[in-house]
Amino acid sequence: MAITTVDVLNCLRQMADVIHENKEYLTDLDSAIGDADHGINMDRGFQAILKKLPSVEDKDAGTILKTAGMALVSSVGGAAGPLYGTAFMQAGMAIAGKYELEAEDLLAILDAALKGVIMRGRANLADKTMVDAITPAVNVIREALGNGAGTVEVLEQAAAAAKKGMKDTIPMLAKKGRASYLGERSIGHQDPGATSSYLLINTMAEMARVKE
Amino acid sequence: MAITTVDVLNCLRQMADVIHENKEYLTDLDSAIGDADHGINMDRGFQAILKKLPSVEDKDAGTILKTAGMALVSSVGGAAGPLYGTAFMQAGMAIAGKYELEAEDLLAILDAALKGVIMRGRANLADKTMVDAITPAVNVIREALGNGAGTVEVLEQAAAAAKKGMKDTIPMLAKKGRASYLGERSIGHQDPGATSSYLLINTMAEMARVKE
Amino acid sequence: MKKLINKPEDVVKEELEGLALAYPDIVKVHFDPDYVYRADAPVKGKVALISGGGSGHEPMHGGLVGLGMLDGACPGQVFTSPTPDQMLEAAKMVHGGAGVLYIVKNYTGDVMNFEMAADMARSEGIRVLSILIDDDTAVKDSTWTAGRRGVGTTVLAEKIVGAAAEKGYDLKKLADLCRKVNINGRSMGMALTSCTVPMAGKPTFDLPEDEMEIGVGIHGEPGRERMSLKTADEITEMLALSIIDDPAYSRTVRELDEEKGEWVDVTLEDPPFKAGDQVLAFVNNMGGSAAVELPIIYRKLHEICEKKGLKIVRNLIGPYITSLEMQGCSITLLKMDDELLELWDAPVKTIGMRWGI
Amino acid sequence: MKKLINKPEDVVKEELEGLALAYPDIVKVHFDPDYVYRADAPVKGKVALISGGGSGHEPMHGGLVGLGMLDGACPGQVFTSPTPDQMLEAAKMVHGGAGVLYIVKNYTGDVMNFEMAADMARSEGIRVLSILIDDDTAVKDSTWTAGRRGVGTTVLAEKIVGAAAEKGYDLKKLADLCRKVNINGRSMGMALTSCTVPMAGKPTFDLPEDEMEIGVGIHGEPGRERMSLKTADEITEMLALSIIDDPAYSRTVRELDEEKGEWVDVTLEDPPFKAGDQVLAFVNNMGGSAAVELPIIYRKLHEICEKKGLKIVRNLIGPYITSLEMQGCSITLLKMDDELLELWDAPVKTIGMRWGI
Ligand SMILES: Nc1ncnc2c1ncn2[C@@H]1O[C@H](COP(=O)(O)OP(=O)(O)O)[C@@H](O)[C@H]1O
Ligand SMILES: Nc1ncnc2c1ncn2[C@@H]1O[C@H](COP(=O)(O)OP(=O)(O)O)[C@@H](O)[C@H]1O
Ligand SMILES: [Mg+2]
Ligand SMILES: [Mg+2]
Ligand SMILES: [Mg+2]
Ligand SMILES: [Mg+2]
Repeated sequence: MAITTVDVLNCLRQMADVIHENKEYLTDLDSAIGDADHGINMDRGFQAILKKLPSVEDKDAGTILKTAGMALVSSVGGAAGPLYGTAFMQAGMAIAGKYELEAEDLLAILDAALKGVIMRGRANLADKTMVDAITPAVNVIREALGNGAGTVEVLEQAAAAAKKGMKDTIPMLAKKGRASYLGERSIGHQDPGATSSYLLINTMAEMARVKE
Repeated sequence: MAITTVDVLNCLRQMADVIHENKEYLTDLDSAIGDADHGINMDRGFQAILKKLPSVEDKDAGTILKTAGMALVSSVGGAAGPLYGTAFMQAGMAIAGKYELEAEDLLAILDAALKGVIMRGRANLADKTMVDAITPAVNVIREALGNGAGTVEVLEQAAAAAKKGMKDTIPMLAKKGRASYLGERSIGHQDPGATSSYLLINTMAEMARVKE
Repeated sequence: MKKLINKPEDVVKEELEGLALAYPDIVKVHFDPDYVYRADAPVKGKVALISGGGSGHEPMHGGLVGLGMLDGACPGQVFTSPTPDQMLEAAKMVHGGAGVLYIVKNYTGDVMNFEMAADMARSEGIRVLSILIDDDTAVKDSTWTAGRRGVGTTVLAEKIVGAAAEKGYDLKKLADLCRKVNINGRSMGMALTSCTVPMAGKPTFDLPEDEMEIGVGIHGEPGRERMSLKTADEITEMLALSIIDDPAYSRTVRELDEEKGEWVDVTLEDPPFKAGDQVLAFVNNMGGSAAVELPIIYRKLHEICEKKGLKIVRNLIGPYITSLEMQGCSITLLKMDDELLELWDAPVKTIGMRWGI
Repeated sequence: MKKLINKPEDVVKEELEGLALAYPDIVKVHFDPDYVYRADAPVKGKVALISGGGSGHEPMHGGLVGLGMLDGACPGQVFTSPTPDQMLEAAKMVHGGAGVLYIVKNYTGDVMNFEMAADMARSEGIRVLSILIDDDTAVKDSTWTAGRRGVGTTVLAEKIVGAAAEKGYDLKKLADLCRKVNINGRSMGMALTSCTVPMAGKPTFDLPEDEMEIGVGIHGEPGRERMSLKTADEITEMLALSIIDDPAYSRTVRELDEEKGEWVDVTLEDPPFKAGDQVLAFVNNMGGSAAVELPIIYRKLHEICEKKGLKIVRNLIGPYITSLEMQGCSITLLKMDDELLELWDAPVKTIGMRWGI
C-alpha cells in the first residue's frame, strides 16, 4: 500500500485535530514540569500548518513536510518550535521529490526527524524529552522492515513503541529543557514533548489503518 | 461618689485593654465599610496613651485627658486620630485643674468631647459616625443629672444610650468618612467609630460600677 | 497572607529604612516622627512641597520626593493617614523660607490631620497653604458623601506643582496651580482583587473569581458597584466614559485664607471635558496586575479619547498610586495647556519618576 | 483567571499595539513578524543589540528598547520563546552596518530559536554574534540540566552593553563585554504565588497559603524547593547567600566563532564573589508583590552584603524582569568595575528604565 501526497496532507490535517483535542492535556503536563504552554504552542503550530497546506497541495511529499516544518519554526517558538520544525524539515528532505511513499520511506522520515531533533537539541536517550518517544519508534520500524512488515504494521508497531517510550519518561529525571530545572521533582511526571511525539506517530498509524 | 485621678488613670488603662481585646472586631467592622484599620488605629493610640500615663500620674484630671488626647493625635492618624484626639483634649480642657470629678463633670467631659468631634469632623446626627453613639449618651446624661442621678447611674444610662446609638447606625446610609463612598452599600453595617465610642463610654460605666 | 515582610507592625519602618539605604542621593528619612525628605533640603528660597497619606500606595508619596517634585512626604501606617506631628516636623525640616504647600488627598483622615498640622505650623511662624485633591468620579456628589476622593490626579499635581516650585513660583501661585490641576483632573478606578492590609492579615473583601469592583478608591475599600468580570476593552470604556462624560462637579472645600488667617469655605467647580481638549492620559496599575495588561488598557483608552475628540498629548503608564498588591487599574485624564505641558516635561528625579536628568 | 485582557490569544498583539500608541518617541512596533525597535533605528555605524524571549516579563524586553539599551526586542507568546523569523526580521530592520549582537537568555527554546536566527541572518550577509545569559544559581550544575537559566543579569547586561554600543564599542568588544557581565552576575528568585498564563487560564501551580517556592525561574515554573513561608529577612538571606556563597561555576556554551564561521563550544567560568568586591544589587519584583515590600528586602540585603564584605555601589529596585502577576522577588548581584560603573551610569531612555536624559 503506497502513501500518496493526499494521504500526507490528510495526515497533517488529522494531526492538527489530534493536537487541538489534546491541547489542554499537553499544557497540563507542561504545567507540572514546565511552563504550561506545550499544548498551546503545538496547537498554534499545527493551525499554522493548516493555513499553509493549500499552497502545497500539488507538491511532492517532501515539499509538503518541509513547508510544515517551516510553518512550525515560524509560529511555535519555545523549544518545541525549532525541534519539531527541524524534524519536519529534515523528514521532508529525506523524501524530497517523492509523490508516493513506501514502508521504507517511513523509516527515512522518522529517522531523519529524530536526527533533526537530536542535532538541534542535543538530547540523549533518557533525558526525558521527545527523543525518548521517537527513538523506540525508529528502532522498531527498522526491525519491522527487516522482518518484511508493511506500512500499517510498521506504523502500528512504531506507535506502540512511542507510547511505551512516552510512558517510560515518567520515572525519568529530566536532564534537558525546562523540566531539568526541577531536579528530582521532575520524576513521576510524563514528558509533554514525548507525549506530543507519541500523538503524532499514532496519528500516522491511524491514518494508515483507516486507509487499509 | 467622687472620681479621683487614680480612677481616671485606671479608666484609661481599662480602655486600652478593651480596645485591645476588640481590635480585630473593630477592624472587621471597618473592613465591611471602610479600609480595615479602625481597630489597629485605636489600639496603636491607646498603647501610646499607656506609655504617656506615667508622666502625668500626679497631674490633675484635665491634664491627664489632654495628654491622652495628644497621644492619640500623634499616634493614631486616619480619621479616628484627630477626632478622638480632639475629643480627649477638649474633655481635658473642660475639667482643667480638677483632681476630683462629680457627676456633673461627666456631662462636661462628654459634652466637650462630642463638641470636639463635631468641630473637627463636622458630622451631623445620622451620618453614621461616632457622633451617633456619643450624642445620645450626652443627652441621656443631661436628663439623668436633671433627675438627680449619681455617677454610676448616669454612666450606666450613658452606656446604654451609646449602645443603642451604635446599633442604630446599622440601617443608616453613611454620609461622612470613608463609608460614605459606599453609598447604599454602607447600609446594614454597624459603624466602627460608633462602636469604639460605645466601648469607651461603656468602660467608664464599668469602672464606676466596680468602684461603687 | 503572603507578603515579603517581617512583622506586620514593622512594614512601614523597615520600608523607610530600605529607602534610606537605597537612595541616599535622592532622599533622607527621619524617624519618630517619620517622614521622607529631599537629600538637599531645605532648598533656600524655594517653596517646599509636602504631601503624605497612608502607606501602601508606593511610590506615592515617599517615592515622589526629589528634585522637581516633593520636598517632603509623610507616610502613615498602611492605608492610615499620617499624624499632624509628622507633617509639622517635615515642614520645619524642608521649608526654605518661602513657605510650605501641603498637597492633601481628600480623605476625612488626611484632611483633618493636615488641617491640624497647618495650624500648628502657622503657629510656629511657617507660612502654609494647603490644597485638596478630590478627583475621583466614582463619587457622584459631595452633599451625601465626604466628597470626591483624591486619587490619580495627586501624582500629576505633585509632578507639575513640583516643577513650578523648582522654577520659582511663589506659594500663592503654586496653590493656584495645584487647584487648577485638581479641577482639571478626573479619575476612576477598578479592582479585580482585594488587597491585604499587613496588620489585618486577611483580604479586606472577598471578590469571587468572576466578579470585579468598579469605582474603588486606593485603600482596598469596596467600590461603588460589584459586577461580573468584563474584558479590558469594556472595563476601559466604563472607566473612561465615567471620566469623559462626567458633568461639571462643584463642591465646597476648606482652604486656608492667608489674609483672613483662617480656614474658609471655598466653592470650586470642575469643568467637564469637551471635544478639542488636550489631555494627559494616566493609566495606573493598582499594584498587582501584570505589566503586560496596562498597554492593553491604554490602547483602548486611546481609541475612546480619539472618538470623543480628546487629544492625548502626554501619558503615564504604570504603578504610581497603588493599593498594595491589588490587581486592577485606574484611569486619570488631566486637561493640559501650555503651562502644564512645560511643567510636566521639566526634569524630575525621584525614586518613582525620573526624566530629563 | 482575573486579568485586564480581552481574548487570551490577543494579549501580546494588543500589548504591542498599546506600546506603539503610547511611546512613539521611543519605540516602533512591527507586526507579523512581531518585534519592537528603536524609533530612530537603524542607528548608522552603531552595533545593533537585539534580545527577545517570551512575553510576560515586562518591561523586559520591549520596555528596554531605546537610546542606551536595546535596538530591537522580539516578544514571543507569553512565556514562549519567539521564533527565528522575528529575530531575523528585527536584525534586518535595526542593523546599522556594524553588526548585530543577540543577547539570549539560556532557555532551550530561546537558545535554539536564536541559533537558527543567527544562521539565517549570517546567510543574508549580516554580521551576528550571540551571547548567552545564564546566571541563575538555583541551578547547581550544567551537566544534569540545560544549564543555568538567564534571569536578572539579563536586564543589567542589556543596560551596560547598550551603553557601550552607544559609545561606539565594536561587535567583538560588545560580545566580550556582555560575556563579562554574564560571568560576573548571579541571581536567585523565589515565589509566594504562582501566576496564570492567559492561554492556560489557570495558575501554573498551586501554592498553599503557608508555603513558598525557592529557586524559581521567570516562567511560573515551580522552583527547586517548596518550603514553609518565611519572613522577608529569612528569604533575603537565603537568596543572597545562594548568590554570595556560590562557588565558581563552569559550563560549556555554544557561541558563534566569527573566524571559523561556525558554532563552537566555549567553556566559561563564573568567579565567585569575594570580600572587597564592589557590586550592583538588583532587587526585582516578580510582578505582583506590593511595592512597599521591596525596600524591606533591600534593607536586609544591604546588611548581608556589608557583613560579607561586599560593597553595594549601585542598585536597581523594582519590577524589571517579571513573571506576570506572580508575587515574589529575585536578587541579582553583579560585580562592578570602573568600566561597568561608567556604562551603568550612562544615559538611558526606554519605557522601563530611564535616567540621564
Ligand atoms: N534539548 C531538547 N531535546 C529534545 N527535546 C527537548 C529538548 N528540550 C525540551 N525538549 C522537549 O520540549 C518539550 C517542551 O516544549 P514546549 O513546552 O513547547 O517548550 P518550552 O519548554 O520552551 O516551553 C519538553 O517536554 C521536551 O520533550
Ligand atoms: N467626619 C466625621 N465625623 C465623625 N466621625 C467620623 C467622621 N469621619 C469618620 N468618622 C468616624 O471614624 C471612623 C473610622 O475611623 P478609622 O477607620 O480609624 O479612620 P479612617 O476612616 O481614616 O480609616 C468611622 O467609623 C466613623 O465613626
Ligand atoms: Mg513549555
Ligand atoms: Mg479605617
Ligand atoms: Mg484608614
Ligand atoms: Mg515555553
